[in-house]
Amino acid sequence: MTAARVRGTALDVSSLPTYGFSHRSIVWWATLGMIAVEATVFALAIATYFYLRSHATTWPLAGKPPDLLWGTINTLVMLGSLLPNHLAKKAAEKDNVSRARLWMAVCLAMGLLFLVIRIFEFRSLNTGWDTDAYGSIVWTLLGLHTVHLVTDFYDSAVLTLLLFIGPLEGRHMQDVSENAFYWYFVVASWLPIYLVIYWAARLH
Amino acid sequence: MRAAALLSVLAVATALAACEREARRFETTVPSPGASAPESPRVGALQPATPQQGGVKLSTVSQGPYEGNAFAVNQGKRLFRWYNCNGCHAMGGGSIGPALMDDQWKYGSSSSAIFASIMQGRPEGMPSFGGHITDDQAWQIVAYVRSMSGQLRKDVEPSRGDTLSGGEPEVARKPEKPRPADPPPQPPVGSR
Amino acid sequence: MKRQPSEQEIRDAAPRLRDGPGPGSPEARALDETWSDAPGLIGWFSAINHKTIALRFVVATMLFFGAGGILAALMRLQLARPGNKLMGPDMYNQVFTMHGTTMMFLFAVPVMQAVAVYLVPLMVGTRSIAFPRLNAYAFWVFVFGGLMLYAAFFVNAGADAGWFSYVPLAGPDFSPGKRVDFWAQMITYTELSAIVEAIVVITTALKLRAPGMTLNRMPLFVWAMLVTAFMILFAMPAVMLASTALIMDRLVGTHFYNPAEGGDALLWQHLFWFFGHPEVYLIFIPGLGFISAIIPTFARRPMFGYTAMVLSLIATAFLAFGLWVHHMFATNLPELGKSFFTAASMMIAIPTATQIFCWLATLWTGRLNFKTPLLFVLAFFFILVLGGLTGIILAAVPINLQVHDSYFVVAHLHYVLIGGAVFPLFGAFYYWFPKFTGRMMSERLGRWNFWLMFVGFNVAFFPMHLLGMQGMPRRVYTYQAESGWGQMNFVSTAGALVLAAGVLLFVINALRSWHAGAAAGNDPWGGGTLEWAASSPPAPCNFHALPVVHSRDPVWQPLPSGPPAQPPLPTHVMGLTADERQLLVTTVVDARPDVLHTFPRPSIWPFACAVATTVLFTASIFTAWAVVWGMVPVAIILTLWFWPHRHETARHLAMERKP
Amino acid sequence: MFEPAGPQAHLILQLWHLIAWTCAGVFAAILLVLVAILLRTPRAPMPAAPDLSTTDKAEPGPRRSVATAVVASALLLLALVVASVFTDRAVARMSLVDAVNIELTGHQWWWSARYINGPVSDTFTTANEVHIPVGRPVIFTLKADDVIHSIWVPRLAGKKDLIPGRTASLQLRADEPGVYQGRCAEFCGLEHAFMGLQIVADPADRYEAWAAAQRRPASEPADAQALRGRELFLSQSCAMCHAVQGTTAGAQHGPDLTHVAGRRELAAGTLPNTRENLQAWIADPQKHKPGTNMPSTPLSQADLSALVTYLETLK
Repeated sequence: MTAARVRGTALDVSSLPTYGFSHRSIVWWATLGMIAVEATVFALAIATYFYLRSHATTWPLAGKPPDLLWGTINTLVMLGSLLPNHLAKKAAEKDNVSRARLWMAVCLAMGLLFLVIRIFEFRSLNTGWDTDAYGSIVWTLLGLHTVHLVTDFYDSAVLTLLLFIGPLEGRHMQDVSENAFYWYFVVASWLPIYLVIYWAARLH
Repeated sequence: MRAAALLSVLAVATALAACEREARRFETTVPSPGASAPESPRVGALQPATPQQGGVKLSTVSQGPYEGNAFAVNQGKRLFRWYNCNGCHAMGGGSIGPALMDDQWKYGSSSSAIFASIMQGRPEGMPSFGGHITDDQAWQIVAYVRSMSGQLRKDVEPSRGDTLSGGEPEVARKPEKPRPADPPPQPPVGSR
Repeated sequence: MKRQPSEQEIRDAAPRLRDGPGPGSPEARALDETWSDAPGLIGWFSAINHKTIALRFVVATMLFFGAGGILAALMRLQLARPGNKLMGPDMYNQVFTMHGTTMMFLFAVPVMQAVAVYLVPLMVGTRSIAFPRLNAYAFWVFVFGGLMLYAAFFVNAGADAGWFSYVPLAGPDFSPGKRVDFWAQMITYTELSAIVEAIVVITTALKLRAPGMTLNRMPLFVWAMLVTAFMILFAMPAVMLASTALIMDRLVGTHFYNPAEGGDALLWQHLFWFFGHPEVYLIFIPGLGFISAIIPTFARRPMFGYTAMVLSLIATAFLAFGLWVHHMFATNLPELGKSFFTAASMMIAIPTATQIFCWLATLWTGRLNFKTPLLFVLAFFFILVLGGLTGIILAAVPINLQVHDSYFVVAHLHYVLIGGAVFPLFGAFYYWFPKFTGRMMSERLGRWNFWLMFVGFNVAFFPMHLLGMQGMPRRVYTYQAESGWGQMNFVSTAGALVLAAGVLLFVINALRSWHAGAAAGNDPWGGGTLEWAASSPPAPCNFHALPVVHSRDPVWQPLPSGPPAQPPLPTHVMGLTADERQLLVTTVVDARPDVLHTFPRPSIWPFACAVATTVLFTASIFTAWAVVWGMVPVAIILTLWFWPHRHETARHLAMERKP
Repeated sequence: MFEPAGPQAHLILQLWHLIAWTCAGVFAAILLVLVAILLRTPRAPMPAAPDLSTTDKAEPGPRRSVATAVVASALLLLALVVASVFTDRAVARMSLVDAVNIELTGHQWWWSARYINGPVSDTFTTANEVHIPVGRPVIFTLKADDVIHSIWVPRLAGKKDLIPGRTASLQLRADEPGVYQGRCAEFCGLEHAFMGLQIVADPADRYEAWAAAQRRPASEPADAQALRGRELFLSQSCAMCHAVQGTTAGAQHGPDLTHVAGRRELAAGTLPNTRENLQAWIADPQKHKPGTNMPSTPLSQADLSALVTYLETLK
């Protein structure tokens, strides 16, 4: 029985669960708050991109748009990472530690892959951050997203390490679930940024 | 105990350096380091405005007064623009005149040597600015010129201007180790 | 090494006591001990109890308020007569920039959050703020950010481009040195702190409310702080992006604001005011919350128009994001745009007016207990209303173009911010001081304090309206005798000194009363919200038994009106572990008991992490690489912060119930 | 702003009267209610039990009053919005027939004004003192050389920003002759306080005479002292930043001095233009305007006197 019961004039809550997934968890709400903040930053950065573009006669201001190859590959890799991410989340919510370990490890491997590809993405931007305002905003957009990749990669790595060696409790399954929730956001926020960086510079 | 003393000395030194870096000096009654010097002849054949007769006073000190002052260095950067130094030195990269952001110094890289180059002028086109700009302004320009090859502290050197980007801003450049210019004088194209 | 705790360890770690019995019981003593912060120096830096942190936070923000006030007094002295030589332009520019920056970023927003950190958990009937360690971290980051800004000021590197730091003046070409870098990085600190606090408050208000406190029973102050917190989430990112772009322009040579390379000076203004205007409201809305808490208590009746009040708060928050351009009317905008922003700027008066009318109705139909907190609230009606009306005048584009950037605006913004936030805040201090300290503040000094502040304020700022209309621009370090502004400036300075005397009297009153005030008891004013059910000052755990709520004013009305129900309705919660920091998580809308959450114990890691963050932020003013190497200690500390201890896991496993 | 001298300032003042008096009425009403509350509401002797009779009950009386007040304020606000929008349009729709075109550039901390009317040869430049003809509209094209400035002449019109990298325009008209004090309204650095601009509205004939005089290059100095002064001007640091048309001095970093002696003030409103002030200014500008970009020129007393004599001839 996991509900509160009335005993006399008291409400006995001792039988409630000690953790819960999704919106039942306070950590989920904190994650949602961070997502709101970061989504706003991304949205404003994209707005800045179009604001600067609206003042320019040519766009990119100088040079050519970014090369598509690496960015597109990375988009596919990131979309692909949603599967192990989803499976890790499901495993955690079913309290299946070994599967959670497995899929988190796969996620991490893919994370490493797109961090490496990200280096090539920077190189294929065809502009420098100090070349002109176009270069500045493109580097900032890609940089902002990279910061999210790096921090989330590090978070996931620590969590995975904990799954393998640490003292574990049920609540860590909640952490895995929330980590996956955040990962959805990092991937989802990439799609508009990808379109802006790689395609907005080509379409006129 | 000794460590604490050392730390506090370090802290005071940092604070003083910070104060100096940020100071805006408007009073102009401070005697110029060059005031008491004897007159030296002008070297440059040109002068930036109606020519003056007579020589110029050079510095008796080797270190300019503004090398730790970010505001003055930035003023120097503005004057460098205003007095059209770019016309020959092209943002420090050099064209008609030699490059100023490289490691080669035909007439010396010290503050006093640069001060002398500006005030006396130099053969092959460098005008003699002595008497046309104040010593104070000259020292500001000297400090800025030295920042172009990274000779000043990083926290003092200017960053990009609100102008067309002329490559890396001064503060981002690697400090060059000054040396005499390669003999024979190279054709003044490019740098390094 | 075996990391997972053994069965035996888990059995040994099982909790012994569960809460429920009231004060005096062993369970209550265990609770007090569990929720206390550790003694000693390390314990002091490890403290995470929300009341401890909140009081430190309030004191810190009030110290910054004092510093900002001294700067204001210096400015007023400089302007007391034409051609004064107390300060030159260089010093004056630093002083006015530091004043604005301090008041906006180091006082007005954080002090409201600090009070919220104290009161929100008490008002919603729980034992802690959500994420107490994160809360402590936010506090330390804030303190270090403020100290860094002032340390810079004392070595002549005080920001000098205005609290709004317009580019290109604040850009690399026109603000050499590190002054503006310190300013921009201070934004990062306070930003981080404010966002963390906002998340903490949102989670507390939505998930930690006492059972039965449905959303439409939540106290209006908590509503105000919830709305404020949401505004912070969406407003602060704009200034974060703007200041990051500024610091990158200055340090690594990006071209966001360089028109020669495709950048734009107005980009800064758009981003800054997209934050800056909501900023005004996120200073002002907590003030409204204070008033909504004070008025019912001193009118001896529940608030009239609760629903209208809540909807007004939400409407204000939405509209606040739609009028940033009214700070930029002079920048050559299309006419249609200007009309839109005029309309939006005027319409935001409607929700505020609605609240004012509801308060007046509450006062009209109540019986007044005339004490100092109420005096400050009544002053609000005078000052804020005047400020709001000059705001309406300013919203009209043609008039705005006349008085924009003149002393008229200085007068307006001080009427709004001091009337809308500082007077209610001082009222709030008088109101809750007994709760914070267990002692009453002196009424006699309180009245002197009030009248000095009220008279001083109006004498100081009313003449500025006229100065502005006569053509005196803002941010000038001096003016000429021929302008004829001397007399009114002199009067204004005199008023400012009276105002300062009033604030000083407050400090004296607070310090005296803290030691020697009359004992307060739990509920000296007869308030209706839950904080008055706790002892004064509250026990470390706030409530020995968490309340169950059946009305909007649970202290006034512990059970629903009408005949007693059969079986009797529950009045309190039992069954939480007393020797762990366990608390009850409820559902968002209906506040039904849902999950038990166990909070961590006090820890030095938040403080350590704040130190590492400070190193990272401050060093990055001097080298961009600090962003990279500075992350290493931060990451290590965060990992240690997160990593569970085996004994801790054992205790958690002993209590664990899977969902 | 209370003594309008142009059509726009007039319109703004009218709007001001409308809005300010409406607001004053609202303010008075709220204060009245507050006073009434203080007078009529009973005091609660403490400890007084709260009055809970209104819980879960509608209060039709107060509700009606509050609703009425909210609707009334919304209607008032709507009226003010309409008035504001129409005034704004009227201000912007001023007739521009036969306008004078002036390009006004803001610098740290002074103004340069280029009159661009008629053929290119008629273009001339002046600084810090702008003459306009009474009754004719003026179109200022606004630019900034360094940071953002803002032009504000309260008796003529509202303000407009001068933003680097952008061009804006401000139209105004003076209907009475006179000297209208203007200034920079946007914080622009150290000497923001001393960035004055005088708009001098002259009757048509005087304006034309003034403009014709401005178009002429500087006249040849008549006496030896002035001649010596000119030589100093051209060979010392003055010529590095200032221009005097008709001489070799053509730099644009400081105010154009071709007709400096005809102006009322020095250094953008810092000092009245007298011989003593001019001399004191050149000897030590930083004393009068700390931070200004003009350095103090080391000159002997005799040289300084000669230089000032020369500048005094530049009428």
